[in-house]
Amino acid sequence: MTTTAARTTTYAWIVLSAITIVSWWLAPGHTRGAAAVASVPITIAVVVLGFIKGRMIIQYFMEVCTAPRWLKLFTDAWLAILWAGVLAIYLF
Amino acid sequence: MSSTISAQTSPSAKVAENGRTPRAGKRDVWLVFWIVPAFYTAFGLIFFALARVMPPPRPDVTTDQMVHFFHAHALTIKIGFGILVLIVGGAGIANGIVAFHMKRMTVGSVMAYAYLGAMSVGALPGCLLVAFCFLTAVYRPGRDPQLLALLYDLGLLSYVGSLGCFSTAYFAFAVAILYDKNEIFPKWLAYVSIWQIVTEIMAVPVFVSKAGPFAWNGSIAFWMGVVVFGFWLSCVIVFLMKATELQPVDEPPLE
Amino acid sequence: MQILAEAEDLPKTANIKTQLISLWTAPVFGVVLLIAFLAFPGFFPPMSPDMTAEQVARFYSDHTAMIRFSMITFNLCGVMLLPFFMVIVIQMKRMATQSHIFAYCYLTAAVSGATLFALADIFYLTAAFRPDRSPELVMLLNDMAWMIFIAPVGAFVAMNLLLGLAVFFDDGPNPVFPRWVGYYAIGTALAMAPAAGAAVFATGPLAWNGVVSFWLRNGAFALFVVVMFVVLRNVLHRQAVEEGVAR
Amino acid sequence: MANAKQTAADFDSAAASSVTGTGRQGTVHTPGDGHMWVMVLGDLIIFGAYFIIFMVYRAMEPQEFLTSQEHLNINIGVLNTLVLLASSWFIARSVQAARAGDHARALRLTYLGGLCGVAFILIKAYEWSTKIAAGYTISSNDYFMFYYMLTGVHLFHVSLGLLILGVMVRELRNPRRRRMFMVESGATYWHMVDLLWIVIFALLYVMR
Repeated sequence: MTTTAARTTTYAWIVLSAITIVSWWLAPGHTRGAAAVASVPITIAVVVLGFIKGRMIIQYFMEVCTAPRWLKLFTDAWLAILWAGVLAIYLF
Repeated sequence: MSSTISAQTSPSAKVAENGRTPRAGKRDVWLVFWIVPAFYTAFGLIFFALARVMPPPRPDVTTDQMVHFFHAHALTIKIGFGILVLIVGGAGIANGIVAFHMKRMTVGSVMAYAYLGAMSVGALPGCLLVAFCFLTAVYRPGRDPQLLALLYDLGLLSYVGSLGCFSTAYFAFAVAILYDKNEIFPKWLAYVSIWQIVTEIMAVPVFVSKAGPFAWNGSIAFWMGVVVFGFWLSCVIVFLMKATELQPVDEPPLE
Repeated sequence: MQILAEAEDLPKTANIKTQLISLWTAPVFGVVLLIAFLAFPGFFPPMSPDMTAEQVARFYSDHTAMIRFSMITFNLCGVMLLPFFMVIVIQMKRMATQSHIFAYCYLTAAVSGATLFALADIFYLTAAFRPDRSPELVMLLNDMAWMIFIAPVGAFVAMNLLLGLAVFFDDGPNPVFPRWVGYYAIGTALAMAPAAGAAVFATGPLAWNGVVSFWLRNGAFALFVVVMFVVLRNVLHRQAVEEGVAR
Repeated sequence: MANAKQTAADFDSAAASSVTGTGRQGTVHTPGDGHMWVMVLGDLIIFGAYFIIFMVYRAMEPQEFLTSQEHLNINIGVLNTLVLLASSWFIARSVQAARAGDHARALRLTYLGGLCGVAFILIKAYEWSTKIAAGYTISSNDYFMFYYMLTGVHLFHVSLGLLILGVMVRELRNPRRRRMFMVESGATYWHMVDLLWIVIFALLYVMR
């Protein structure tokens, strides 16, 4: 049963897991010894990756990519406002 | 709504068919219904404008500031909670009409009783105790500041921190709606009740935290809870109205 | 219990299902409450009424975290047992040879009992909220908490007497509960009743930390929940079979 | 009254269209029923507000939050994210299998998804117990209060999700039911649990 839909889901899962592993070395948790310092580039990367991951879950797992327009708009708006808000508060 | 399935056991339904029992009618239900929004409006006015419980005074203040709070608001506390202890029966009416419509569901009575019971439990620690504490505090303003501070803590912790009774009621409400086939309330109202449980859990730290978002006046523990409760309550009132509208006039009285 | 396929969507099936859900909240939250009980630092042994104000205040400042954990858990989950008692109400209403009067009295008594417990819980938590307040006041809150928690057993006594009476009045050919449940309920009422003595006595088995007032009272209550869970499971199964809902 | 019926019908139209079954490539289709979407979208808004409030408090004392954050074990965080992503993948595939009529496979995949959910709870419990043993409790500071409350409420959602997966299992096992909209609703909820965790993971564990 390897329909296109199934393949897309699996690719989405692989990409999501890969991003998660990438975030592993972004995190401050394993910089023992040296105190973690705030880092704007890393935070921006985290926000962008978080946005991408969230959008992939919504589009491919929740199947919003084939859903009516209002649902697409709502979920995208939620993602955009959340992550833009997070970044804005972080920067100011 | 002829599709409404009689939620009752057969004997009383048969009696009703034979016309020996007079029909319940709906005037009584409407009368009770209109008390609900009226009561909650008064409730909101009392807690926001008069008693100064909303927004709650800060937990991280000195005993002197607590004393000052009681002195500054003694008059409005007396008026507000004086009215509250008179009209608090409205809460019983609000719970009663919800339980009434829950009993019209096709799910038996157990969840209706659990809702009724849990909400009744909430009436004392979750609503009235703060009134008693504040009224007692302003009754003799010259009391030892330490005692006033105790009443302040006890009142506000009981008001913001009575979590389990309401969670139980929301749980019963949600389960009943999800199993109901009469569609007395829409299914999503059950999910909205689950948000209510979430906000109750989020209020757990009020017993630990004295400042910040999780204190008893905090943005998460208090304000998010108030907003979600306001939304839930508005939905419940609207759908109580719908349920009353859709209730067949000839529906036999409940057992 | 196996619900019959053809009965899946009937109201009488939903009636059984909602009762089953209410029934099963008892073991789920029972375990949670047991953990909360074991976690409270003042139950093993129960705090003595003899403690001085300073000792009480020190107890609250030394064990603040565990007191809060235990009492917050009781706060969130204590009333979750109420649906379980409502199943008893529903079953009492099924008794054929009597009016529903015992059932409704049982309902209101159960609500009173739960209210008192919720109230006592708030007093413990208020005492632990600022353990640094004057020791006299911490002791006042502690006394209120223990007094409200242990002494007012009237609601439970009334509930169990009502249940016992209902079982004895249910003397038709097809009683809901087996007859021994009536004796057991009365026995539970008798076991809990002496705890009212905690309102007066400060020492001995009747004080709130005494063998009778604390261990017999709470033990009888816990055992009652366990026993009634098993009884109600069987009763519900029989109801489901009789109504053609389950096999 | 007719009006009410009409909106109710609109609301369930998604449900009705999804009963018909397979092959919706390129067609517009709302997965699950509207009621579940009310839950999911509302929950997203509520959690969105929690996340924004978290950021506001983080901005007030960034250094304290950052040093507290260092005490979390990133390995466990990543592991938990992977477990939850895998469970979401199982559930997504389960929906596709159910749509294709392969209910046995859908059932197996749902069990696997649920198993991952249980694993998530166990890992989380282990993480909490190590943190508490190390002396970081809810009253340590604002960061840990957020940590315990956000992950705690998320855990509540995971347990609720396990119950909902149980409903999905019952639906798939019973040949007389197998209503697609029920399966899709359950899946939608479960993916929301995943989505919320992704945000919690980014905010509590990774960002600097």
